[in-house]
Amino acid sequence: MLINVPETVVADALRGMAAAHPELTVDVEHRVVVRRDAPVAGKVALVSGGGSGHEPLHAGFVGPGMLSAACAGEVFTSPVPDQMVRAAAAVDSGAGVLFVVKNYTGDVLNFEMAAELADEEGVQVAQVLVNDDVAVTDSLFTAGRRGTGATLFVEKIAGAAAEEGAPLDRVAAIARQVNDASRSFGVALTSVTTPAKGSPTFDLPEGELELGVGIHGEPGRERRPMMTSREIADFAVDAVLEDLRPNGPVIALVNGMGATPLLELYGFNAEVQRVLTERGVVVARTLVGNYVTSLDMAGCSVTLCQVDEELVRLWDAPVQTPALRWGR
Amino acid sequence: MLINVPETVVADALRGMAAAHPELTVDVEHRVVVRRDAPVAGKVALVSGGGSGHEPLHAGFVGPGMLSAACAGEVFTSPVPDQMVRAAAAVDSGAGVLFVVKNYTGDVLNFEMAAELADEEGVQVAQVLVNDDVAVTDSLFTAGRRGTGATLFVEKIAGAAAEEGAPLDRVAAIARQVNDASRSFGVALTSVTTPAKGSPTFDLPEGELELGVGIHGEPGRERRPMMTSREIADFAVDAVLEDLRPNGPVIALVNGMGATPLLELYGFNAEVQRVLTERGVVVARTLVGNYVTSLDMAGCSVTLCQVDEELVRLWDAPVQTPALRWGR
Amino acid sequence: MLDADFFRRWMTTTAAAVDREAEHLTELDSAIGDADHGSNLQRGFTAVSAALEEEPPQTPGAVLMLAGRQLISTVGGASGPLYGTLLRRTGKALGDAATVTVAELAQALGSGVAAVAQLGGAQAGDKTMLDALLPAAEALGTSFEAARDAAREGALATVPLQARKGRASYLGERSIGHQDPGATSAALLIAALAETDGAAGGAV
Amino acid sequence: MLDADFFRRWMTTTAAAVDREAEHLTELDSAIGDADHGSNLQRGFTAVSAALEEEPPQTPGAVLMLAGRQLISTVGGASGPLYGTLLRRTGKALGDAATVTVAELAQALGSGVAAVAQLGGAQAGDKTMLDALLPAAEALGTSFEAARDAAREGALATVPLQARKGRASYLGERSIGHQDPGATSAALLIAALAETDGAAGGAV
Ligand SMILES: Nc1ncnc2c1ncn2[C@@H]1O[C@H](COP(=O)(O)OP(=O)(O)O)[C@@H](O)[C@H]1O
Ligand SMILES: Nc1ncnc2c1ncn2[C@@H]1O[C@H](COP(=O)(O)OP(=O)(O)O)[C@@H](O)[C@H]1O
Ligand SMILES: [Mg+2]
Ligand SMILES: [Mg+2]
Ligand SMILES: [Mg+2]
Ligand SMILES: [Mg+2]
Repeated sequence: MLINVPETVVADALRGMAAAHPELTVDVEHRVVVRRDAPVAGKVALVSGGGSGHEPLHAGFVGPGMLSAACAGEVFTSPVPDQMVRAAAAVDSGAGVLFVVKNYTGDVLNFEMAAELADEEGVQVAQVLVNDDVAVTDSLFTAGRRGTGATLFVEKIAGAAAEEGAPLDRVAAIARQVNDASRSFGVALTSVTTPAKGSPTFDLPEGELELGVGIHGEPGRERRPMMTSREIADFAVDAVLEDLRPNGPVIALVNGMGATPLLELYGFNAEVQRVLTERGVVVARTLVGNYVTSLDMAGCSVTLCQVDEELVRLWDAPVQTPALRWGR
Repeated sequence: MLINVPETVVADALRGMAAAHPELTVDVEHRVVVRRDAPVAGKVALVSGGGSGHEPLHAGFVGPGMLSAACAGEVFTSPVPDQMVRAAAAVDSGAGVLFVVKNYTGDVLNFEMAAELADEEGVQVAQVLVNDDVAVTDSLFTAGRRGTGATLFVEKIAGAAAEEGAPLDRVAAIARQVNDASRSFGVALTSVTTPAKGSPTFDLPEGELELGVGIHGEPGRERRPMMTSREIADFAVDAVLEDLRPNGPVIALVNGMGATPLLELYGFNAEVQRVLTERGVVVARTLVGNYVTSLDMAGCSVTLCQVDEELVRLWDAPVQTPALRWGR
Repeated sequence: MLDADFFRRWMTTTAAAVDREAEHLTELDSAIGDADHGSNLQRGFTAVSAALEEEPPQTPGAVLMLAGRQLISTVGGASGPLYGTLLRRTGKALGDAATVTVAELAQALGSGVAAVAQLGGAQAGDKTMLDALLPAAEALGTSFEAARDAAREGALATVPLQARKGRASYLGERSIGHQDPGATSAALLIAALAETDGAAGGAV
Repeated sequence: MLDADFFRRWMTTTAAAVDREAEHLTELDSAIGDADHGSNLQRGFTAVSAALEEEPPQTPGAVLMLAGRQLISTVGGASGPLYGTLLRRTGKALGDAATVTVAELAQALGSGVAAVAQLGGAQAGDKTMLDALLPAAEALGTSFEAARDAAREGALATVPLQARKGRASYLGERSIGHQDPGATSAALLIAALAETDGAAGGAV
């Protein structure tokens, strides 16, 4: 592992981000990354955050057109309410703050506490819960679907709406619409190793894969002998489509888990596009890359978001962040 | 590995690129990726290419402000002259073509043959050889320094000059200036596994690292027990500085080899910046990410390029490619 | 009667136990979670010890309130808010008395545990920290030792359960056969309480 | 006398040998290179066989020129241009005669090998394919078997050498103790020549 000691991994990374991105304000002590020009007068602010280890999510998505601030927790551990309150205070222009929360018990509880505290401090807060992972089936008997790839869609599209000046309730509504229209499925080819533990979280024998894996090394739904890229694409896309049943075009995120070479990921995208064509699904936009990762895990996930013209327009709107940049 | 069969890895990836990037023309059969609007009237074209497995290099750098076309070879194998000639023909507007060639015997020989053939077809060709890797020491008794991270600098900066309308000899001169002012040093924490071989190219026991490694799984200069991020930064930056001896500001590329988590890479950047500050080197710009990779190898490299105001201006100039985008 | 010092020692004893058992807790969390429970609590209770040393609160309630606030501010994850709430609400229920009886503590702990159930929405048998905390709060009406044993048994009894809350619930049936990390750390917390009492000469 | 058919069989025999030895060649290249030499030559000679079958050239020179062009167009890497040049320049030296003598081939091969040395800038002892090709071209003046043995010995003799050209040179002293993959494949090429001759009844 390319680290000093496990204890300083997050702070070290934030120092490195600060050096690489003068367009961001990085509060290393409190682990909050804020776009430099915040608060932007009259603009609704988006704040997200979560455990570290999923980079570029979330700090890599801070900037015009996307997040106003991100809070970095310890590796795979939700940040604490103090961070979120601090971030909200830093970015609120009076137009209110949307918390984008991935549906994990820790994130939900900490953001919930933060929302109460921020509210007490006079910040108007709305929340959107991202829960797109169809690998978590029986949501009545679980903590519910995890938030994974759809987080990027929510942050980008709601971020664009906020940048255009939409009010808080509208930004929150769009964020919820995007989440409701999105589903993901992930696959691991290797386990993940966290700095603190130093050895693989689950052990996955060479030549097997874990279907429906989470992004924290939570083991998946099922283990199988290695499948081809084609077979994995069939399985993952069908798992998503079965639940999403889109009746219009989609935006596709073909995401690497961190250690999957881009060469393989693009090859996987070819297979994803093939299945989608076979199933009659029209793809309006495609994004391929390592965006919602799990440290050094090899694997991939597919996220689809059903979109209308308005959502495509907001997706195409300019964005200027470390990890996602286009337009203008 | 997330693949179908080793034989189709490159073609599959190109199909996936084509689907994700409508702004590029991807010739899957001949493995040439061209910016859609090529040839651009009056503009010098930049053509590069090399073995696959280093993505986003080179195809991810095709677009306005950078490469006009890229040729993808088999994994870790230089492309063949036919591809380069085809690429040159597709992008030449009459203003000539610059071949950006990484200094490996295979790349050099194949581009040399292509240059002769293109010349016979009436295309004016210049070449720049990128050879920045200080890990290859005694260049009289070796194939000479390898081309690694500086390739990105050369392609970006010379690409910007070409976009501004500089003539071929000027673009080539700038490319050579950038290469001459750049040095790199790379470190591997794990070996790389190619699809064809299916097992690690070299074996590196857990808890050891390979200093001065290449990007094709060529073993490095020296093997050592695991070092901290801080120690690696000291070693790599000093190796570069010893050779470069800059007397002005530098642009820094802190590059991941493919499987190094961005969290760790940013942390490593913090250490790189610390050493540079300690050594009195001013950093004008920093880029952190997985740009010149070696499939699933964990590790990192540091490339420094000494710059003047003109080079910084060209670095900052707009670029619109899949992997590098800013400005405008 | 239990004074502020007793509560401070309970917290530092817990911190020591967590340090000792951190790797084991992470190991358990690695099997059915995300391999951070040990380091989470270690970070939290280190902060608790430091805060209590810096400005020692003068009442039992204040000790637990401060400890709970530290956990919320430093742990994160699921266990931060849950343990933080447990201690804060227990502390709150103790009011600002300078000393409290074991019975008062048992009652207060009961309301702390209820707050955890409310916040996390889990019930007995969901394979969470509640499976150690609920029986412990109940048994504390009898004695510290009974509470300690009840917590330990509650933790052990999570092994055959299928998780219905927290990260382990994603595993469905594959969560069966593993001991819940949060229930295990809850048993450490209660064992530290009994140990603190034992060190003080027993059943104060 | 050696006719076009002999040269076609030389090429297909080489293709079969490369198929058989591909993994071994890649293994050697993995130790001091980038683990692709086997698949590189496999891809190349498969294309050579296919091209020769599709439109069989009618003279020895044309067979080698076509084979060389195929290698250049399909292999890439260092070995593609080098082997491609070897065959093209050997073929060119044979001119458009319908049949050639062994002595003519030996002479032509000599100029092909010289072209390789010129293109790659390597010399004897640099631990490259030249270390098999140079002695083989020389020994072909004597017999096919002598050439085969000389190539094999040349390949084996690369083991103690330190590489000064190609990818293995990056390793410096660490390249010592490994057999050069290109010299090994060159020995296969020359062995295939001797085998083709043997199958045709020997010393045609
Ligand atoms: N909803 C809940 N109610 C009560 N306890 C819970 C709940 N969710 C999780 N837990 C407890 O938290 C423990 C995990 O804590 P920890 O690993 O620190 O957090 P995280 O799951 O966020 O990584 C579980 O073992 C379980 O005992
Ligand atoms: N300059 C050179 N001259 C002659 N032969 C060379 C030279 N460079 C490399 N070779 C030969 O090429 C072989 C490697 O071929 P291959 O693995 O296919 O190409 P690459 O090194 O590009 O991966 C080496 O083993 C060596 O014999
Ligand atoms: Mg966690
Ligand atoms: Mg190669
Ligand atoms: Mg956990
Ligand atoms: Mg090779």
